[in-house]
Amino acid sequence: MAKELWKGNEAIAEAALRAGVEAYFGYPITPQTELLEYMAREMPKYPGRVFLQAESELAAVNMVYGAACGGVRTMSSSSSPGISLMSEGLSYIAGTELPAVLVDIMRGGPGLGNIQPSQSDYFQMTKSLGHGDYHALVLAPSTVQEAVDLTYESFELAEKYRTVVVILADGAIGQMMEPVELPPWRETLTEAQRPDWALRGAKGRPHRTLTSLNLTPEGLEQTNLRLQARLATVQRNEVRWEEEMTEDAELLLVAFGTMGRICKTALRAARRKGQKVGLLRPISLWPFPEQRLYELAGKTQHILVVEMNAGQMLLDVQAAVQGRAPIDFYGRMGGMIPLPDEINEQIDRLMAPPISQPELNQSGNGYHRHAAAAAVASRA
Amino acid sequence: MAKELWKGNEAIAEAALRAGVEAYFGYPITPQTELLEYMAREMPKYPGRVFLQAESELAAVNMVYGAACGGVRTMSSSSSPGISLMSEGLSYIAGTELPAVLVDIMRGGPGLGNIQPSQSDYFQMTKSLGHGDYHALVLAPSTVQEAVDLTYESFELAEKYRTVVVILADGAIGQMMEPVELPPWRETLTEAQRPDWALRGAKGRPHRTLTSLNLTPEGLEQTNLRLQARLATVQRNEVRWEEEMTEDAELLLVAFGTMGRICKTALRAARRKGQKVGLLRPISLWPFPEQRLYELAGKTQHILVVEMNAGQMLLDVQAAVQGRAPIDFYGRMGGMIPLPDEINEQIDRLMAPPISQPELNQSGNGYHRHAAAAAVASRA
Amino acid sequence: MHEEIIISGFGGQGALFAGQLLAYAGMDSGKHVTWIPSYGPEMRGGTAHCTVVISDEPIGSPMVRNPSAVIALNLPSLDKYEGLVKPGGVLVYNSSLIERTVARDDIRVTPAPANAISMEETAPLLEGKPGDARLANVVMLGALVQATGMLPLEAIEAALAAHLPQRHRRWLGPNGHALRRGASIAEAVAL
Amino acid sequence: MHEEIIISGFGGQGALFAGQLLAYAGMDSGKHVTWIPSYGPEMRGGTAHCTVVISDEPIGSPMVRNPSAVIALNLPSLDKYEGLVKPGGVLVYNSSLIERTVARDDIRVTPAPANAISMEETAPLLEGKPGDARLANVVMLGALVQATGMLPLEAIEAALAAHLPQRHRRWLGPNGHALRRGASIAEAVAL
Amino acid sequence: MTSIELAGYDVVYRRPEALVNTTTHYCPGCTHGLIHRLIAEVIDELGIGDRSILVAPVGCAVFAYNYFNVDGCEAPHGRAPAMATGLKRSQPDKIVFTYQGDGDLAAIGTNEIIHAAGRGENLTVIFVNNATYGMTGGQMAPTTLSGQVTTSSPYGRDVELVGAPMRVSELISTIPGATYVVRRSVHNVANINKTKAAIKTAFQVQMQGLGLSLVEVLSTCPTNWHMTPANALQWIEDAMIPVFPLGDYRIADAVVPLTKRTRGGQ
Amino acid sequence: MTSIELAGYDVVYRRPEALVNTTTHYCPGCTHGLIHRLIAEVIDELGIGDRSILVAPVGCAVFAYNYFNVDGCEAPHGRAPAMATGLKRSQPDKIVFTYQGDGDLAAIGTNEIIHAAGRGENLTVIFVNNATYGMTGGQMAPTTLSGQVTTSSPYGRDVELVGAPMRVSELISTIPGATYVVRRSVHNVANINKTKAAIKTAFQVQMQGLGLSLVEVLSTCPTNWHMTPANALQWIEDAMIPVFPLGDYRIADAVVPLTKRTRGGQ
Amino acid sequence: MARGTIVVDTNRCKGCELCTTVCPQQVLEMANSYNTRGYRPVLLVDPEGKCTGCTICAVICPDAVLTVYRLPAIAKAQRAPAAMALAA
Amino acid sequence: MARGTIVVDTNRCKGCELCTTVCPQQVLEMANSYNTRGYRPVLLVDPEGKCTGCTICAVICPDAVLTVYRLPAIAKAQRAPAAMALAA
Ligand SMILES: Cc1ncc(C[n+]2csc(CCOP(=O)(O)OP(=O)(O)O)c2C)c(N)n1
Ligand SMILES: Cc1ncc(C[n+]2csc(CCOP(=O)(O)OP(=O)(O)O)c2C)c(N)n1
Ligand code: SF4
Ligand code: SF4
Ligand code: SF4
Ligand code: SF4
Ligand code: SF4
Ligand code: SF4
Ligand SMILES: [Mg+2]
Ligand SMILES: [Mg+2]
Repeated sequence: MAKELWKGNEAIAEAALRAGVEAYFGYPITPQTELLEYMAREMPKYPGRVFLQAESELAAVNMVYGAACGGVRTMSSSSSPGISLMSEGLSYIAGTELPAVLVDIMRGGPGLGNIQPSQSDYFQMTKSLGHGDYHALVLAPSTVQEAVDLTYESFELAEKYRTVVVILADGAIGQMMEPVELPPWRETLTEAQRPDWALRGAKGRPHRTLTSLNLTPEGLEQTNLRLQARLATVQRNEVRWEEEMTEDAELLLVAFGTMGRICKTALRAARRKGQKVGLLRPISLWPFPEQRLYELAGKTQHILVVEMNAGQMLLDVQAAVQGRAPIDFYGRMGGMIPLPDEINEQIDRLMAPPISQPELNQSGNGYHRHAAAAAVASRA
Repeated sequence: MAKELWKGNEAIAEAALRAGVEAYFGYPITPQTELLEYMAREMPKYPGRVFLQAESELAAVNMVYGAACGGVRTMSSSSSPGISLMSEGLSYIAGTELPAVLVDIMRGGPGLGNIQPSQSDYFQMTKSLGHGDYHALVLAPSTVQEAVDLTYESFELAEKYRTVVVILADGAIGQMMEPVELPPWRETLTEAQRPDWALRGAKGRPHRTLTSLNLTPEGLEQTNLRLQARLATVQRNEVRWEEEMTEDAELLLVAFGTMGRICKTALRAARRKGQKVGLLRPISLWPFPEQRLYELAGKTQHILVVEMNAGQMLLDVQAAVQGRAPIDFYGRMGGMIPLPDEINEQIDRLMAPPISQPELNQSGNGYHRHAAAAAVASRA
Repeated sequence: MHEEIIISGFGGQGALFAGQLLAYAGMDSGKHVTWIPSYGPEMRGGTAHCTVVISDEPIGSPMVRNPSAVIALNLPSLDKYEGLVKPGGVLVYNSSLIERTVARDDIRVTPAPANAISMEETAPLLEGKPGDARLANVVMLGALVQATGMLPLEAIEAALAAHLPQRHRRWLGPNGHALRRGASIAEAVAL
Repeated sequence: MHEEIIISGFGGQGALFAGQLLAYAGMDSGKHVTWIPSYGPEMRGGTAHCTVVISDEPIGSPMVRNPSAVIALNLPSLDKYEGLVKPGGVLVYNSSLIERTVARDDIRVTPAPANAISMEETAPLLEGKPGDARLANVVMLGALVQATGMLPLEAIEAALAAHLPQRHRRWLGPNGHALRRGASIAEAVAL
Repeated sequence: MTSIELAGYDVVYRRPEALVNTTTHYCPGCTHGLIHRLIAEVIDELGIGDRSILVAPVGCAVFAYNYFNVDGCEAPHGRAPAMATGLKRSQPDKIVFTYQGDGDLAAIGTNEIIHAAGRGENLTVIFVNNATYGMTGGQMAPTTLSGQVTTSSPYGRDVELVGAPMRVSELISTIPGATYVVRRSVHNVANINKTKAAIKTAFQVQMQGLGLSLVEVLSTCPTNWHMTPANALQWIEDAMIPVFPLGDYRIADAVVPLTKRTRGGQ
Repeated sequence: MTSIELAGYDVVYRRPEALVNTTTHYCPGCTHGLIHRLIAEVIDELGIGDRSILVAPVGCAVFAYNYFNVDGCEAPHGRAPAMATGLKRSQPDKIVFTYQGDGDLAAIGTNEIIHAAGRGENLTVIFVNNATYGMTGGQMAPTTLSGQVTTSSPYGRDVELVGAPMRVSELISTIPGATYVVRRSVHNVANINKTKAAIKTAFQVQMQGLGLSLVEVLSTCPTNWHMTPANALQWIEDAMIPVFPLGDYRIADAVVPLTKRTRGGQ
Repeated sequence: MARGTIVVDTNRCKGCELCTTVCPQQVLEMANSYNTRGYRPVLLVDPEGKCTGCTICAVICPDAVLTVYRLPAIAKAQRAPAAMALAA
Repeated sequence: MARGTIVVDTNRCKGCELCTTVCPQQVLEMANSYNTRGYRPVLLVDPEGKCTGCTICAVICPDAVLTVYRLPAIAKAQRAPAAMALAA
């Protein structure tokens, strides 16, 4: 199939359609709105599929919850503030062990912030999409093609693990155009293919119940153990990452999504200068590629985490690296994006020993801090 | 002042009153409701103070936001699902750099879960109270007295750092009674004492604006840098923890809140058996006592993290320890509480080398996993 | 000293209040105390129990699996806690409602006909009506305090005087009687 | 090859569409391409610009600080990007709207009277009315493509034929003319 | 069903099939159970048990899904109409109904019910107004009466401070998409029967795809009202009905024939 | 003020003091700016600029706090009435008003406005109904007209699928705590003047502590309606007013004297 | 043989007494003993066979505890209006 | 001297043309030049002194661009009703 030029938001919507999404519920918010608008245009063309603009993100996530109870392929999309409003509903979906897909096209925060690209929902998405013990499977594309592929796959993953799958991208990926090869059309489920827990009317079988409530601690503990066991399987099976030139890397860049691809440009520039730089780009943010990072940390001299935020994935990196290599962080916030030249400046700085860096050092534009190992010990 | 026996929820409310809280907004939810009910009874006794039952947690947090804009001492309280509904509003409060106090009396999750004590909001509270780059100052009392003292202090901290301060306790602390010495009454602010950013009417001065919006990435980056700088100060000044018998500890327990005090009982039993066990009980969960833990990790053989959840503080422990000691985790979920005998069992297990433990090992009641160092390397 | 007491019964039998009395008495005697209620899955009714810890030391766990003393106000409570009392501990049960005996011989067991005593003590104030079981909890508490010796009986009496809600004031005398009668039963058993 | 192009102008001058044409043409010529729009703080109106990267290699950063080629459709765009063009790069500016000249001598500069050419090319289809500036973006694109040689002009023509929205179909011819005229200006400059 | 046969007698009343053969967790005399039974009877009579889906609320009726022999799920507090929308839009052949308390529907969830009504969702809403938050121990609800003492209005609801009781049927009936909006009560046998008829009509409105139907039912909370069950029924009549008048608040033209039919069919 | 004096002439109209001396970000011809000006004139006339606090919405008017010479803040999308409640309850001597669009008030924030009205909060709400989500690029709002094409109803709003346009004044006027609820328009000079009078009354209702006052103003969005500003005004008259009739939806008894006084005072 | 009778699902009765307040024949009383859930259940005390099988008790019972029986012939002739909807 | 006149804050005008559609004297026109924000501002073209200072243009202007002036005596006698509220 020939490549076509697609805008990220619309490509994700088209990929979901091809994956057989049957019900989309959402609410407009920049820089995600084209996704909703695409669904508004396209969904009505397919009989039996549903597009509905909800009155709010709170309603949208609960419409998804309802549709998911029926064993229907369903999704929503939003951007940072809208996602916050979904956290209660997402926690219910997790507690009820239902599949659902959510797209977050992140913008600058906190609060209303602005509509520029950002990665400041990393914590919200990977750590606590609401209250309670659970994680969503979080996938972070760095190109429009990858956004399409991951979205397409996300529905299967959601159904396989009865979990929420998040496509976590930033406004840059939502807004940019790139050549894309679209996946084939998938049929929607027939009645017979519906999962055996789905609420479809108690015809010829006992009635079914879907709930996240269990008043006995023993009972709720069982739910949680089931959930944790499933998440452990996800951690075994679904860790994804990309590596570039890590074999001989003396400095390892770690970055995801848009930041991951920007780091590639910096990496190439560094290599041209003879600097041995490598890149680990986590694709699954949860589960995080901690094992691989642990291994690489043992082989490199230094780690530089680059994010479009104040250092969120950084914590996962610190936990995975376990002191095997010093870690530095460079990030920008509020919709500012570290560009290759800034990253190369950081690389130059770090590759010119000896390193000695105050904890919070705001020089020039960016926000960098030395985050681990020796530095922690030397703090007041 | 003589000690009185107080129920946690009511003691927290009384402490807030004595700290001069002027406006309380909340919505009923178990196991926090007595706090709201106490406010309903007591607030009307003090002229000029406000109690209002909101139509929802969403409304409550935004009423707090409004009152906070006026430079008024204000607070809300809730429990896990209600807190999820507040995340957008809390992110706005943070983005607007306003002080506010929030009490979370955690219950079992995810979803509706149940009303039993739990610590499963750790991630939500310490990592991402909504979207965007910010942290609340999170304080975790382990006794009713400590809940009183921290609540009393929380208003000053909130005002000093223009931040949200969270009192994070579980249903056990909310429901239990303990002897308490109450702090003295503090006057509410006079008009002249109101902060210079407060919205009080533009009388004889230019009009003021409070907003979290900044459409330019450069501008929003400045807001974020200001926020991060303030958070860095908090990290320098406000780290709190308690230690017990850490000097010679070969096994270091790390636990917070109710779990922290329960661990003390286990610790004493272990010491009676001659086991060299110590305890680090983080009181400020954000900022986390990483520096102290890093130091202690260098002196101990083994770390055991115990939580009433699936292992959330565990991640902060891993990040702080940096591989200096192996870390094990023991937790229970859904309102189950690890009791001293279970903890002592874990201690016995870990203190009988050699340790060899599968990653997810659900034997008996509890949920334990071996979480770091060697184990990570040996994972598939 | 370090005592861990569980008091358990039907909702309405006053288990939680008896526990609070104990906690007040402990506090006023200069001890560290905790009182924590426990909710069953029932939304209303069902069983209610509380755990009280009284100690010379600051209290770690306010929850206990193996209490040093138990008051069982009804049969389900006895069934649940009989096996959990620490060896050497004390078990007081309401023999008015519980007909079976207790098998364990490594603990001290005190049956107390608490409902019967309460009926006798309450009847005078109920104007001709037969007495009721409202003081059963205090009878049991008297027996427990006496059996364990954890606190002087006077401490409980003082707590009663200080904390009996205003609207129940006229029941103070009968409460005192009930407490002493409970204590004397335990004394008899101990002899 | 690896080209990083920024096209910038007032909202409505067609900077974003010109960038898309370039991206389409690049893609259809077998290159890797990215196109990314950039929002100013203005909610409506204001300036609009986009960044296009065309490369033989998979593209890392779709954003650039120092483009290898710039189209400035108005003065604010020239002011902003003049200093950012990479040494050796190309700068095409709309001399119909910009009166000043460009100082840098380490880049190749092509002034193109794009509005004027557009007026001429559009007039015939506007039934008596004077022409308008709607084709200025394509004139500039022609000049840029010619000046850099990054792609054959035919690729842009094909992209135009494939992607001009249906409702603007009748403008295909004039667009082609405008493109060629832009190219010939660059050719002249290069000579 | 489990009811015994008695020789010589006809069974003239027995537990409906759609009601699960179990004991509810409701307090003695609480009319939540009664309203459940009426719904179950209607489901039996309409023969829709095998294609109905219940969305339970957060409130005392949180376990409602355990009591009906139909598929059921549990919404976050107040969000039942949104969940029901998701279910119904993706399974239009099903009969989807919510069962919601006054805290659930008239406080935290007002937005969801208003917009479900606004969109004319084909849903049936049973709205149980007991003037308090039963489940959390009797706090003030938007429907709490003026002067009523609750645990969060310990000095009585002060209308000056917190406004007058919220009248949900009046509010929803202004929305065209809500085609059947009535208020009923279960404080005596005659009204119980009228309530059942209204519930039946409400389901029929959905079966015919006519839009959102809502039956507000005045219900007791003996526990938090601190009354005997019988006194609680009396309180509905004496105190609640004057504030929440029974009646038909909206019967859209298309629905009128249904109300006639239901009455005729009794 | 900055307006120049002209020798021999009186100034009969000048920019109000309460309007900041700056250019707004609104599109040319957008009546958001006009409504701002009317509010500023009223604030000047009532002399309340030094004790007013504005709660701005999320919507095109998100920067409203930059345009008024009064203290101001910015609420999360839809939550302005809750924020205003927090402000007013803790500073009852202040005049607190919200300025909200139809997405903000009539979609995501319906719950907050209904319950602020329910509690009878002493707030003034300026509700700008332009039948679309202006800020996010013209999606369907609850107030979008039947058949109206928007970016999220590309085939025209289908009332069968998503219900009829939401009539906010009609809805809110059923709530006793909302004592002054009127709908006005700014499509011509006469109606602009009526709108201003209503805004003045609305503020006076708050100054007298009479409860929640809400002025719904039909407003244009030339950009997303794809019309010239003049045609947009015409479209209000031709298309919007028939669906959203202008008029007084609730004037509580206590408020009646105020409306008389305002009229007389002109 | 009485015209009607009822069967009480005793262990499901919560002793709320509502049925006793509405029975037109006053043939319902609360037991003095307790059922397995700790409630005093209702009893049919109808030595004179006064129960008409009118179903009123069952209509008001919040817990669907009661089954009502009626002799066939009489039942048809004397159906109380209140019970009609329920008998449908 | 005309009865009335207006001053246009030219750089703040967005060229929406609304004032031109309502001026009863038809003395407002759009300029052919652009202001600093890129809009064609409105111009008072009143060689015959027809402007009455009625304020109608100012009342409809969404951007508070216009200041309106009137000769004192005439102003009092001929105030247009539409302008009254605004002149208060
Ligand atoms: C988000 C959230 N907030 C609050 C609660 C606590 N809560 C549970 S039920 C309830 C109110 C129930 O009242 P109502 O809806 O009237 O039902 P009732 O119990 O009276 O039948 C509340 C506030 C919750 N579970 N979730
Ligand atoms: C929680 C949340 N959801 C969505 C948005 C995106 N958003 C910004 S403004 C807006 C709608 C504005 O429409 P309206 O209130 O009608 O105001 P208008 O722009 O038309 O004046 C939306 C959906 C947001 N900022 N926050
Ligand atoms: S608390 Fe009230 S509403 Fe809930 S079950 Fe008991 S009586 Fe019924
Ligand atoms: S988008 Fe519409 S509502 Fe927003 S400023 Fe422009 S014209 Fe006004
Ligand atoms: S059927 Fe009628 S007469 Fe018989 S017990 Fe019931 S109410 Fe009484
Ligand atoms: S109404 Fe039902 S629950 Fe109540 S006493 Fe009668 S049979 Fe028992
Ligand atoms: S004041 Fe009246 S006459 Fe003069 S320009 Fe304005 S509208 Fe025209
Ligand atoms: S109405 Fe105002 S903004 Fe519009 S053209 Fe006239 S002066 Fe300019
Ligand atoms: Mg209720
Ligand atoms: Mg709008």
